[in-house]
Amino acid sequence: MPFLASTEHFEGPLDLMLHLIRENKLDIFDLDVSILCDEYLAYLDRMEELKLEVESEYLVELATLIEYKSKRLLPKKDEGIDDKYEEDPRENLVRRLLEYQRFKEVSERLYEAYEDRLYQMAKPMSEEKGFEDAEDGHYDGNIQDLYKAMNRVLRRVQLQRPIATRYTQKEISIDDRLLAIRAKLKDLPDVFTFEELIDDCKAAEEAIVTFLAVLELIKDSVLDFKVGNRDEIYLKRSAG
Amino acid sequence: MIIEELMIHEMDEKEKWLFEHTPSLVTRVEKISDLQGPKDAMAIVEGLLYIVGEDGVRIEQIAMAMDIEYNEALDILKDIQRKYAKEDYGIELVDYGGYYKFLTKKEVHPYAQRLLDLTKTNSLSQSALETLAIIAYKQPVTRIEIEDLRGVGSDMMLRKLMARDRIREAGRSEAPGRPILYEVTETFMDSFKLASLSDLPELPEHTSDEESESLFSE
Amino acid sequence: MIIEELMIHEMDEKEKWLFEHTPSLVTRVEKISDLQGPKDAMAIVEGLLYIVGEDGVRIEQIAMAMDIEYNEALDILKDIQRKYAKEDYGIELVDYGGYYKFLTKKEVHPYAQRLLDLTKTNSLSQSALETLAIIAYKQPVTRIEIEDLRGVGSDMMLRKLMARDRIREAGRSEAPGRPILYEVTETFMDSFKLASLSDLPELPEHTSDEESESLFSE
Repeated sequence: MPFLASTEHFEGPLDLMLHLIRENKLDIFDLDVSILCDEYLAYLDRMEELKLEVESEYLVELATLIEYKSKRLLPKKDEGIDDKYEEDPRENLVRRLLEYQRFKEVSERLYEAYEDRLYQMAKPMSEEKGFEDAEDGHYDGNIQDLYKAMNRVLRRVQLQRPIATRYTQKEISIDDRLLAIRAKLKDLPDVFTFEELIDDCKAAEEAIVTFLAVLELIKDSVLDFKVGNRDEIYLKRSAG
Repeated sequence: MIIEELMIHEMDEKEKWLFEHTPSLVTRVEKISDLQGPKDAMAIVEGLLYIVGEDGVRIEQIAMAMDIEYNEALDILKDIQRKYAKEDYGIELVDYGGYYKFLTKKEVHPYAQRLLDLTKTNSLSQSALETLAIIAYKQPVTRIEIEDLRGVGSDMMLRKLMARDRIREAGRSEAPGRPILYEVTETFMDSFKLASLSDLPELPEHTSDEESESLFSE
Repeated sequence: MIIEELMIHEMDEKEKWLFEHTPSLVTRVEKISDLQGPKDAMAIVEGLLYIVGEDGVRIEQIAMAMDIEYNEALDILKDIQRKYAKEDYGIELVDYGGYYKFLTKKEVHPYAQRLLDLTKTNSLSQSALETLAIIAYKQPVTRIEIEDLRGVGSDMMLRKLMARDRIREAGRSEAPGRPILYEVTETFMDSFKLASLSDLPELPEHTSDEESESLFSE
């Protein structure tokens, strides 16, 4: 069983308890608080051993768990009238766990919509002409407005970058380059230089992709190579 | 075409109220002479939707700007929604949080990412998500109620969500100390693709036990 | 998509080095296979045009984003132009100085004016907001840096924001000419309900965006 000794993985003590309940296959509707309490304590102990910080919330809930556990160990007083008015502590814990779990579960579903929404984009609101800023003290804004404004700026900067440098980002796959080179081979002499191969490359990255494609062709014995005195690379179509 | 602008300015409070609640009565004649039929109105609303972009627009605002009734505006918006739903359009008209807005369809995103050279989009932490879910389902709700449910302090998180316009204050509770109540905003609904809170997925029930049922049905 | 993985294993040290120092290759191949080729290129270009709004986009940029030839991109743009020229659309695609952009048609303008009057809830203009956003995200910052980002002179705007106590001078930069640095004020923080600048939402990342990278990645 992987022992995740960090509370960072959990959203809080209730989350940790739910995890322990799952790990130990406890029945949440008939919860064995005793086991849960021991496991919870063991977990926090382990964290302490590893000198990890345990947030105070976890300790607060530990106290509650220990209280539940000790109450359960006490002999039940049948005639206790007070008990009628006091909520069963276990019931209370289970209720909290279940309630928390509902929101945890629904959060996951909400996140799907949230992610979906991230894929939908829109233009910023059109610039208003002749718009006068309000006087001091009347502005009611929030940082969402700032965020949107900054995004607008960045988007514009991005769009106005020179085309030439943008073209270096053109995506070329080695596959594509391989195909192109194979097609080009027919038009090249038997022996040619690497430079001849990259004369149509607009950017260094394309040349690198070409180089990788050539490596691939050499590996597949489509090409032979030889390095000249001035480090020029000669390529030759293989006989076989 | 200018007439109704003059009218708005010259109305007193009572007329203004009347105007706002029955906008069609005041300027119906104007409207008919301006627009040459529903096709035109649709084109104009389309243009308005383009202008507002990501900010979106409410049905009432369209009705006011066009001098038509609420229901007419709604019909036009629904028509536009149907038109752009067809797959040969790259954008669609959505209604999130009461604001109608054009958004690109999902398929456009990878290309937009390349165009704008974007690598990462904003993600949301699990704790922010949980806090938002609790507020959305239980609103208006106090900080104490949220913290009880989550089992952790939520002060910082609430402030962060407020600053990001995902939640806002909604008055004060009658409980002792009159704690502040919180509710979600239109921005929240937008970021979760909700037209209204009734669009929230149903909270899962743990019905195998009557315990939980009785608890959650209050 | 698998090729480069195989290659990594079969490459010798030098090739590996070369490969590892051009990291873009790995993601590059991935990305292309991710896109299934524009199913409906026109719809996707439409979406891209919508996103860029009035800023517009060049044919080359469309070609790059769609991974198609210049002429193909041009054909698609011309098709879209014809489509939206029809009178039942409220927007049209124009080509101003090499930038293709959707603009609302003339008939929409009077309604747009009214709508903007109605929706004018924010009392700060977009240029003021943008300037404040740049300063808030990058402070301390010089006027030149702000103007580089916004693409327009910002002298007047800075003076205006100073007069309103939204920004203030914060010493001088070490750069040649020792230009004045600007930062936001407490009044600014108040009016945006910001507890601290670290509360500002993280910006989406732009890859290989040298300018903004150097500006925002420290």
